[in-house]
Amino acid sequence: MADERIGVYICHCGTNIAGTVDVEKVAQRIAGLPNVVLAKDYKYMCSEPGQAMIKQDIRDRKLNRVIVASCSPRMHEPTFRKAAQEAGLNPYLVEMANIREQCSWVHMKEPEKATVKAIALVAAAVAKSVFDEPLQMREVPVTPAALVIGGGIAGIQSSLDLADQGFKVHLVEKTPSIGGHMAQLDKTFPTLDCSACILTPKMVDISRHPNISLLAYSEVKAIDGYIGNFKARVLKKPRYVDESKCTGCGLCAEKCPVNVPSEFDLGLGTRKAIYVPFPQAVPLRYTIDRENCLYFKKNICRACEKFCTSGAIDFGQLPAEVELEVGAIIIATGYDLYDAGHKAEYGYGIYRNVINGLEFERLVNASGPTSGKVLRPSDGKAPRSVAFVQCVGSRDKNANLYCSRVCCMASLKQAHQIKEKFPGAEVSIFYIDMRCFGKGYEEFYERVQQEGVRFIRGRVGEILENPDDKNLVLRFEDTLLGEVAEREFDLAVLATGVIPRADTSELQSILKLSRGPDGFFLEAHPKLRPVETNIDGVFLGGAAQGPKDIPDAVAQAGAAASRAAVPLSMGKVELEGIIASVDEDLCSGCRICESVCEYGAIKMKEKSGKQVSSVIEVLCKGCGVCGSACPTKSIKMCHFTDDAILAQVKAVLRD
Amino acid sequence: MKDSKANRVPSWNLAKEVMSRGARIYPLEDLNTLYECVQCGTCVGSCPSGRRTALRIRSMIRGIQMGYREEVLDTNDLWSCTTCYTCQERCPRDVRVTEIVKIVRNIAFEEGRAKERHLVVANNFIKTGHTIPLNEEGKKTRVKLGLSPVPPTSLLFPEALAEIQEIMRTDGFYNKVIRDKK
Amino acid sequence: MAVDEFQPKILGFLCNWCSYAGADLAGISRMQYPPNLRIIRVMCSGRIDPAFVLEAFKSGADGVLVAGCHLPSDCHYVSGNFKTYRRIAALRKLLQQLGFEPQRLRVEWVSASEGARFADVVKEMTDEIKRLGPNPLTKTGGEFAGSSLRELERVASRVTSTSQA
Amino acid sequence: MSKLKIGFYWASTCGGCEVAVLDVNEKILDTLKVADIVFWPVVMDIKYKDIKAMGDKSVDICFFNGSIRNGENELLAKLLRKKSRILISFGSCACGGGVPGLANLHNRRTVFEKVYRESVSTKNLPGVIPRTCSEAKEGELTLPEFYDTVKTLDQVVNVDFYLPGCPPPVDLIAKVLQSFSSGTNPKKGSVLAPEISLCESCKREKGNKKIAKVKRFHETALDPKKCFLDQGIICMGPATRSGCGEPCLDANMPCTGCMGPIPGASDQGAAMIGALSSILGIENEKEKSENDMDQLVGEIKDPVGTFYKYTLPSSIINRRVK
Amino acid sequence: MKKYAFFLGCIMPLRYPGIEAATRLVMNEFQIDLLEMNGATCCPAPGVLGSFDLENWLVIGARNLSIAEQLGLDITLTCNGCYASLQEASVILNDKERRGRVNALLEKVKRSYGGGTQVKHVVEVLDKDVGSETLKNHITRQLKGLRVAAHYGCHYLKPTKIRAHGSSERPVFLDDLVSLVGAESVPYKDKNICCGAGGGVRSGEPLVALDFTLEKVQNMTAAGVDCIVTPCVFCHLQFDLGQTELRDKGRLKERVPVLYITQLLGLAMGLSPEKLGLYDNSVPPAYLERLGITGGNK
Repeated sequence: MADERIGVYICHCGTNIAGTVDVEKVAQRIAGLPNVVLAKDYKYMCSEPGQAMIKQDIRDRKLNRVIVASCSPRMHEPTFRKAAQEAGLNPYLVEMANIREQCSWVHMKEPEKATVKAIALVAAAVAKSVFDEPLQMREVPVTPAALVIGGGIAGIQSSLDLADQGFKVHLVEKTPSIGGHMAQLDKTFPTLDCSACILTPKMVDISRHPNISLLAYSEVKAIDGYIGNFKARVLKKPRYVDESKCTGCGLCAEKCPVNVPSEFDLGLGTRKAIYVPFPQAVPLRYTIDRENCLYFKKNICRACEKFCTSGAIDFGQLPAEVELEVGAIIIATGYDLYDAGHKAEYGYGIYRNVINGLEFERLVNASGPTSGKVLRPSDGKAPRSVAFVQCVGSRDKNANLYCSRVCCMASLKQAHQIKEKFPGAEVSIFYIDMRCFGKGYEEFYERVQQEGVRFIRGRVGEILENPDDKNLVLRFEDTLLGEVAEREFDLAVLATGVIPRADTSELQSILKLSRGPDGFFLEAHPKLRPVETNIDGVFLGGAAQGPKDIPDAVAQAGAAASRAAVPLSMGKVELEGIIASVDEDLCSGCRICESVCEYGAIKMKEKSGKQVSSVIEVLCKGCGVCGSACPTKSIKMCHFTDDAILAQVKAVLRD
Repeated sequence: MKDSKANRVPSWNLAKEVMSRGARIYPLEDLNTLYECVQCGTCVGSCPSGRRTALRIRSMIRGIQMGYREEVLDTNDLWSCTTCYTCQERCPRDVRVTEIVKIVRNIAFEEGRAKERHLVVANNFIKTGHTIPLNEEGKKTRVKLGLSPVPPTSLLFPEALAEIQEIMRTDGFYNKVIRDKK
Repeated sequence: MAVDEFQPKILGFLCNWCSYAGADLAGISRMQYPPNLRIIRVMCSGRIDPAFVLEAFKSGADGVLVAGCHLPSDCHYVSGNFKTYRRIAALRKLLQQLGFEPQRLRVEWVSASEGARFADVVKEMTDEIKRLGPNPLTKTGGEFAGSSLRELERVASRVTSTSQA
Repeated sequence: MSKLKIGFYWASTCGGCEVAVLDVNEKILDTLKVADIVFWPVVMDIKYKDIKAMGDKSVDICFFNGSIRNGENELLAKLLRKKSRILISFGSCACGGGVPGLANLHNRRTVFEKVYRESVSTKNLPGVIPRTCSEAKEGELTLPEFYDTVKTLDQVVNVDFYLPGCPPPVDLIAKVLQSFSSGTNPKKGSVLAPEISLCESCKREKGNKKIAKVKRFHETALDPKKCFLDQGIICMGPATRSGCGEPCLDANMPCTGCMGPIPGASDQGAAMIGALSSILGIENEKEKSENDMDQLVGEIKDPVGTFYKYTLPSSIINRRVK
Repeated sequence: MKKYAFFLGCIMPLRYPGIEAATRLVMNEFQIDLLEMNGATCCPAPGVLGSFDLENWLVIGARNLSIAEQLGLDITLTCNGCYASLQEASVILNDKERRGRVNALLEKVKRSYGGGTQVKHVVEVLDKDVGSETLKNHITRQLKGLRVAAHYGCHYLKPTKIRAHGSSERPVFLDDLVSLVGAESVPYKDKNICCGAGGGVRSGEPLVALDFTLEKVQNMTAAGVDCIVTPCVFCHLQFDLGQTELRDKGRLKERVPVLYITQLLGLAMGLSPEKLGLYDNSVPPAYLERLGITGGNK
């Protein structure tokens, strides 16, 4: 291997690296290593002149290996690989040494030690590069269809955006209807347009769009494959109503004798055992709730079946599995509401007049259980005084440290609605900070101030209930005055935070996604790749990525659709060249690799009279688990070979 | 206040003092939450003492953050906290409020800022191993209820009393109390 | 003493998706930790061959850290981390039999969002290895302390002479 | 062409290798047609001075068996290297350290303590242990130095060929003798055994590898047709060179690894640990806690004795370090 | 038979021996052996002595723990304050470095504390070791019609980070115990608020402490209760003596009698009020008449 010609490039990264690591010394030391033709340091390797220098050297100095010591390969490996490729060098002959994130930035107070470490890291990259071999990317075709999981506003937006571009979209929604949380809201801040009025046309568009196939009341159970070629298994839960026959007339529900609390109305109103969640549901098809249906419980009734004129009731319906083939996936599963019951000091779930913000939305909504009259749950009276308690479950280390972003504006909007309906009512918002950062938000805050809503800077300590009239006593400090106070209110609305959906971890393990410390799905890069995930071909739309209000959710969903459209419209994608390969002469056919491969990428085959393993290249994801399990070492993990890693181990520990 | 408030310069000295003293007992990472206080007022809103006294625990935390030593140490409010932990339990930043109160009191005590009434308790403890004395009436009641007249504590075992006195001489507590007594 | 303080060399094998990203995050967040860890990136912790770990100790590593995605379901490659755990468990047993303190080989799960945890792990492990002292292989060159032939013979002759006396 | 001159030497080992030579039976007569045995301490008397007197490279092939345990072993290894044209590392002990190599889990002191003082059958009241040098009426008496660490032959001298096995398989010995006498010398440094693993020559039925639990012999009835690993029995076959003729497998016993590592996986134990731990408890593995896995792995008793039975001195970490 | 080292503290043996007698009697009924911790001292009081010098507080606490360690027993006790001190000290002393520092001092008096001694409140012993089934079986006198104000006190529950007895906001164990003896636990305003005694406030700011007490008693009286039940000897003192002090100052007319939980339990188990020391409280046990109890069969 004497003909390796290695060029090493040490990046200053401005002062990010050079401020701590003595880059010149690193270059000097590395220049003395065998096979190293040149070692240079430069201000910004990733800059145009930096890249040009590398390209020039590859050509002029006949380099066949390039080492860039700079930031994390997770940041700029693609950049330098591309540069090398442009100069005619196989991109897999570029190695990076991470001397920024894993050296200069974490040892800022120990420059000498950081320099020694940097030398070791670069030397290890040099040692490994000798064993690097040129690899080829594999090109695979893309199925021009997308799977969108979740039918809230984000999922709806993503689906429409992709479908309008001509791609087939499968929209899977867990509940009987699409619409999500937005369908439950009354008016939306800061414009006060009616949530249903702006949402329902989009829902109808979904149902009518020729490119969209809607799978409501369905759940994604498994996803296999890779970008361009995913296979999803979706379970269609039985509605016990034939969707093709149901006309949505509602006669069945009218005749159904069973009343149960309505999920859509958060238990404030009721629905029947055969139901649509809300009148504008899409698809407008009824669903029998097996738990509460008298037929399923006691084998009696069947009223719906008797009265259904189209014969749509089918008690014998079974769950059905659908397999979908798609090229990209958008996750738009949304959020759950924090359970305010955890903050026992506020008495939610115990005091009837303590409600959460979403419950308020149902109370104030004309189609809600009180027909839009905001009445206290305890006695149905109009409240004369209402308190909004902010940051319940948000900005709280004992619940969720993050700010839920929507609650300040939601409470402002709700306070405004109280003032609108009961101008004489005393309305107070108890807050830590009012966060009104969106377009038109601060202006809305000002408007609500003018309407006479009282703003009290102090997080509420506790709420007590007066046992006689069920009025609520709030204990708080007006921190701006330093005064302790107790004040009585008729109704308290808790601005409960937004949390990841309860089933997030299920979807996480189905797709192998990462989650942030807040529990929401993690984007590939917080700034530059906000809708991508670490899985190629899987994108995030809406609040599945973090708390968002409607404009942000729609924007994120649109962005996700636009990113997903890239591979879909290319028609093909390139897959990593880093895969396993088998030396069939050495392989003894012991079948251990076959057992450990999670992707079924290793199959046994016959080769000159013996059984040997072979790698199915498109299925191989390049993890290398087989390589370290292979007792004969006949599996070579390309780019991460035993020889390469052992060379790295020895080099990195040398001094 | 020695200086006019307008001229005060904030410093982290007091916060650091509280940290370093407290860390001998409590984990430092717990106490570090002091820096995270956002002055939301949950503590004061929850404080049963603040409803009847001038104690504003939030202001005290702020005072420590700003390094206003006199204001924090020399206030009667410092001794109005019943250490009921309600503020600490509800604090959204997990600030170890009650523990910090105790540490600040330790500093005040060392500097002779404790109340005379408190020193009575400390003296009782040093002299008997108990915070309150045993009187004849108590002995009688004990006997009546079938208990030994003197409980088997340091009151019954002088060597036990000698032990804790030895400990308190060594660890300096004795001196703190006696000096304050003067 | 502080000047001569033993500075262990710790080799870290980190999986690309969780732990390496976690280490990057520690850097991005400028969390400071001891410079004793040197990192080798692999795509999955399941790539780590027992021979790599043994070779690391032979090459003078005072400790080896293997870090991957959290059990049970964070692994980017479904279950590589389970293989890792079992391999490391077996290796620890082997190393113990070979006279190494098992704490020198450590497996930790660090997710992409756990920069602080990564820094803590490095700090903690560096402290632990400092307590344990250098890799016994490099310290003794593979010989047991005090087993030199001459000494052994001296002991033997002493025993002989006293028993004869 | 003159007859080949061959020799056999027995260093630190049990002697089985030499018996294996005799097991070649009547074929040895064929050998003797083309070769003269110039020394073979186990069957013919020879003194150091006789060997020293031989000319350099005067011996055509020297079969050296046994590990290097003491000063005499090393002295003879060096001497024979000088006198021989071809030096063959013969048998597991010479090649990988062999069973005596497991003494590297101890040191000289503990070995001596055990052998000369602690073992129940030892009667040594004064506690005398051997010394390299002691005074006697007759003058100074010397013994070779007993090393702290067992070494392989190639750790003290250059070796031309390796013939592993405990003992080396008769067929291979015969083949070697034949090939050297016919003058078709294999490539220098090579192992005179097939370049494949035992699994490849093993006739047992191999399933998809999933071991629920490591079992020991008494815990299960062994199916003579099925792969041992598939039955939960640790078999070193996957990481062991083939060529032995599978006498153990035929006797329904798993391979313990005497043929040593296969090319590409030079650390036999590491290769086997990697393989075994990968498939141990792989079924429903995601339901297992760290504790469960610790327990599963805990069932592997004595990892060094199991995975490095014949190769500890030649492995990456070649002895106990503390 | 379960055994505990019985930590007496100050208030119980010196001011309320009735609680000591009741606790010993009740535990005896349940065959729980209480062994003496000879030479124990004040815990020391977490709010007073802890406020003066936490390090001294810790080492004296460690000394008390070491006495139980010598007996080879876990500790039980009756006062939330003692519980706060010893339980917290045992948690702090699980840390090797802190334990080392404390042991360096204890060495002077030839003592040491190894760590690991458990500190259990009598409430936990009743809950975990005895259990509600056994409790029920021992009830011979249902206290029907007795209206009880349950007062939990602070330091058995809080801080919840080291005292994992569930939510500190809405605890139920005491109400459960009250129902178990056939009495009624009456809800009242600000049920979970401190009695006012803790943190050295009773000794340092007695008027502030009494102000707490007055408010609580008024809330209890407004709910119409016959008695107060508490699991803490210090709260017991504050309510019992505090009400008398309030009356003497002319701030309170009607006083509500106070029972410690083992006294309530003892009463329901048929023990005589005299033996339980109910007449030795400052506030006379008026409820006995209502219940028609004059003596006991045990």
